[in-house]
Order: sequence, then C-alpha cells, then structure tokens
Amino acid sequence: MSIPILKHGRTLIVSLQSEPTDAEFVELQHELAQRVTTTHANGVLIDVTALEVLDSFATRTLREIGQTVTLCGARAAIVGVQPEVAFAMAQLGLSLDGMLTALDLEEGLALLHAQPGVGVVT
Amino acid sequence: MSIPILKHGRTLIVSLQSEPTDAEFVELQHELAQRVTTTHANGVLIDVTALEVLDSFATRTLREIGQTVTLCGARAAIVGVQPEVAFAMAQLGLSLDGMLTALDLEEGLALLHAQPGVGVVT
Amino acid sequence: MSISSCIAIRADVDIITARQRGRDLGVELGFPKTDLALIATAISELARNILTYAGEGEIEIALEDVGGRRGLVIVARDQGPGIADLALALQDGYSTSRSLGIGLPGVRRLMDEFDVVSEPGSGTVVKATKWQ
Amino acid sequence: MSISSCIAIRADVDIITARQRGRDLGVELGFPKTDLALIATAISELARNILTYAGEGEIEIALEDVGGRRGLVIVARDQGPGIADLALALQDGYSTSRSLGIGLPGVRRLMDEFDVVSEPGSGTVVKATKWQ
Ligand SMILES: Nc1ncnc2c1ncn2[C@@H]1O[C@H](COP(=O)(O)OP(=O)(O)O)[C@@H](O)[C@H]1O
Ligand SMILES: Nc1ncnc2c1ncn2[C@@H]1O[C@H](COP(=O)(O)OP(=O)(O)O)[C@@H](O)[C@H]1O
Repeated sequence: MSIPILKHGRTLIVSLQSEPTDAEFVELQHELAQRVTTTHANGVLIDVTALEVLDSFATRTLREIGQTVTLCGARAAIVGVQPEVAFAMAQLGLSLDGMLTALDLEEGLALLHAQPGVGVVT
Repeated sequence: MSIPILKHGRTLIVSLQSEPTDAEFVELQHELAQRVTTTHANGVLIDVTALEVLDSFATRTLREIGQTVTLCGARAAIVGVQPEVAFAMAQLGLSLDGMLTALDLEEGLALLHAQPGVGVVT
Repeated sequence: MSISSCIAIRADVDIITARQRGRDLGVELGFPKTDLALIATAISELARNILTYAGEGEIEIALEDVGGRRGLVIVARDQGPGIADLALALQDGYSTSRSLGIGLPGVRRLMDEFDVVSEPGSGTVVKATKWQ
Repeated sequence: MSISSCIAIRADVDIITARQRGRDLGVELGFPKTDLALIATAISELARNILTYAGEGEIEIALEDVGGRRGLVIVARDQGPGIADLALALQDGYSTSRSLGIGLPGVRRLMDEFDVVSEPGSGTVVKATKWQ
C-alpha cells in the first residue's frame, strides 16, 4: 500500500500527500474498510489539503469510501478541500453530498467526535 | 419464525446467523414491528457479522425495517457489516442511508443509547 | 476441481444456493475475499431477477481460461418474457417491479465483463465475468 | 517559454502527468489560481476518457494567441471507437461505463470554448480553450 494510514485513538487518518492514481484511490477504499473493522476504528479522516484536483473519479471514490466506511459502522470526513478545488468541482457538477467535511484535521476530529456514538466510546 | 429475536433491557437484538431467504427477511420485518410495540422496546439491533452478501433485496428490506421500527417509535441500527460486503454494496450502488450503523453489538448499544429519547429510558 | 456448476432457480432458497456455489468456485480458483463478495452479490442479483421476472431459470457458474488468463463466468438464463428496452433496463433506478432497479447496472459495475442478450418473448441470457 | 506539450495517455499515471503539465503551462502564462484548477480538472476528465473508452491516445496542451488575446488550449485525441451519439454524450449523467457521466458536459462548463469531433470508428478529438 503506497498511501499510509495512521491511527490516532480510534480515528484512522489518511493524508494524501501527492496526487494518487486511480488505482491507488481504489486500493485506499479497500484498505480503509478492512482497517476500520480490524482496528475497531470509529472515524476516518481524509486530508486532501495537498491535492490540486479532485476530478469526477476521485470524487466518486471519496463518496464510495464514505459509504463503505459508514456501512462498516464508522464515520468518514474529508478535510482540507482547497477553495480553487471546490470551485472547480462545483463547475464540473460534483459534490461530496452526504459526506462530512471540515477545514482541517483538527476540526475534522472535533466534527467526528460530535457524531452520536463516535465521541462517547473511546 | 426461524430468526430468533432476543430482548436485552429495552433493546431487541437480532443476530442473523445464516443467510436469510427473501421470505425470512420479510417475515423479520413484520415480526420486529409487532415486537417493538408489544414489548415496549425503544431500540433494535440487527447483527449482520455472519453475512457474506447484502444484495439489493436485503438492503431494501433492512432500510424498510429501519423505517418501520422508527414509525413504531424506536430506533434501529445495523451492526457488523463486513468490509468486503460494504465494498460490494458501494459498487452495486447501495447504501444504508438514513440508518444507524455500528461496528459491533456493543457499539451498537452505545449508539442507540446516544440517540435522543432512547438512552434516557432504560 | 469442479469447473462448472448449474443451479436451477425456482424458489428464493435457490438464490442462496447459487451464490454459495459461486463463492465456493471462487475460493477454489483463489480469488481474493473482496472479489468473492462481488461475485456472490452479482449472482444474487441475477438469480433474483430470474425469479421475479421469468419465474424460473438457471444460473451456470464456470471457469473460463483465455490464453492462461483465468476468470469466473456467471451465466443467468431464463425463458421468461425477455427485456423490451435493454438500454432502459441498464439504467440505474429503472425497474418494472417495486424493486430498486440497480440489479443489472450494478452487476455491470461489480464484474469485469458484462453482456445481456434478450428479446421479448424469447427469454434473457446475462453473462458476466470476473477476471483473476 | 514552452508553448506546446504533448503527453501520451496509456496508463493512469499519465493522467496525473498531463494535468501537471497543463498547470505548469498555465502558471507560465500567468493564469490565476482558480483557472489553474479548472484547467487541470478539465485535462483530468479528458485524459481519463481516453484511457477508459479508447485505451490510449494523447493530450496536447498549447498556447493560443489570437490577435494578442492569449489562451491555453487542451486537445485530447484518440483513435478509439468514437462517440455514436454526441448529443447524448454531452448530457449530464449519461455514461456508457460505470462512471458519473459528467466528464464531457463538465469540461464544457469548466472551459471557455469547447468542441468535439468524433465519428464511430475514427476516434475522438476534443478541443477546449481557456482565455486569459
Ligand atoms: N431476467 C429478466 N427477464 C425479464 N426482464 C428482466 C430480467 N432481468 C431484468 N429485467 C427487467 O429489467 C429491469 C431492470 O432490472 P434491474 O436493474 O435488475 O432492476 P430491478 O430488478 O430492481 O427492477 C427490471 O425491472 C425488469 O423489467
Ligand atoms: N474519448 C472517447 N472515446 C469514445 N467515447 C467517449 C470518449 N469520451 C467520452 N465518450 C463517451 O461519452 C460518454 C459520456 O462521457 P463523459 O461525459 O465524460 O462521462 P463518463 O466518462 O463519466 O461516462 C461516455 O460514457 C462514453 O460513452
């Protein structure tokens, strides 16, 4: 696995440092679902601060990651979408509907912990 | 009724041990609605840890169970969706939107109790 | 090693038998766990369509070997009413029953190759392949 | 200053190379940050379509200068199957793959000018321009 997944308490944190390829995005989806179950995580944070593009493929995969992780019983949030990236996504017609979003990792953690059932059990 | 429903405090617990047939799923839906009302339950937990497939029929029925139980005044949560199952559901285009999900029975109980109106009365 | 298996689909228990058989063959072929779930889910959707729309039919599960590249093939076959508008049937959300309408387009997403042959009056054959 | 760049699209990493190259040229031309994101996103969508539908092709990124008005031009070119129904392909949500179907109509919205030439059997050429 080329994209590292860190664990902080019961939250898995993924910082996308360089633009992932399509294959790496799909691998991340598999890996995160596995890890949520095996490590008993209740939250997943994906930091996209470093990404200059979120195209339709990346967006669809992030949405699927959110769905997969939620099905497994955790919550996922995307943090750090840059303003230019958000603007391009909106123009393209894309949204992260149904996903939690926050400014940065710190706010993302706070947001996850404010979800029912996530903050209470530590 | 082939699928046993256990009672733990005011929570009904269903552990699906073998793959239910379509007819058993529908029977479970009826049965749970009845039981919520007759036993005065305020929460329902459905454990799908043992299931290797949740196809569109199973997913629709689980969502309907969630809706039915909610209409009867309780809350339902699905626990133990396996990572491979979650991945396949996301690929198929399915989600458990609008339902509570948790990692396992223990967390499911905690999640139900964190819901407004469920935790207070025990 | 069993290389082909045919399951008659006549009742809802047959759906479970069919997907279990698909899983078993997948395990024998050494498919990873994620693919096993995709294969079993695809079989489940196709078998239920047979039951719902044709009443009965069969699911064949076989090993395909094309120049050393191995795959698992699912063939769902029935003599039912067939599909009048295939393009429509392959769209997400289209259903002539009270169902979700994501069976066919979903199976296409789950598998690597996907093919439907159907004519009104002469039944439906869906073939879907997962490569190793 | 480089005024034109051509990137062969054969694998998913090439998508990243192509949009990076587009960004770089945009920076050289002095495009604002917002436009750089729009350009990179458009390149990404067109490059992925080449990979998905034609298997391989190329992305050309060039500077256009029309009477002192400068723009960045993206040309996506492949010898793939072509697009049978262009009007349909330009509709939001229409896709023949498991995709979202907003690539082509989306690129049209992202850029200032947009043009597709495609015939079944003779490949596809998409040209899109962002003016400064
Ligand atoms: N085996 C079949 N025989 C006849 N019609 C079928 C068959 N399978 C699918 N169809 C038609 O295609 C439509 C779409 O199928 P599908 O995408 O699986 O959704 P769903 O089964 O949820 O309706 C069905 O509503 C039905 O009209
Ligand atoms: N380079 C291409 N070659 C052949 N067909 C294409 C090409 N680009 C797009 N298409 C066709 O146009 C449709 C719509 O494309 P697009 O809007 O980008 O959506 P998507 O790629 O998500 O399907 C595609 O599904 C495909 O059928």
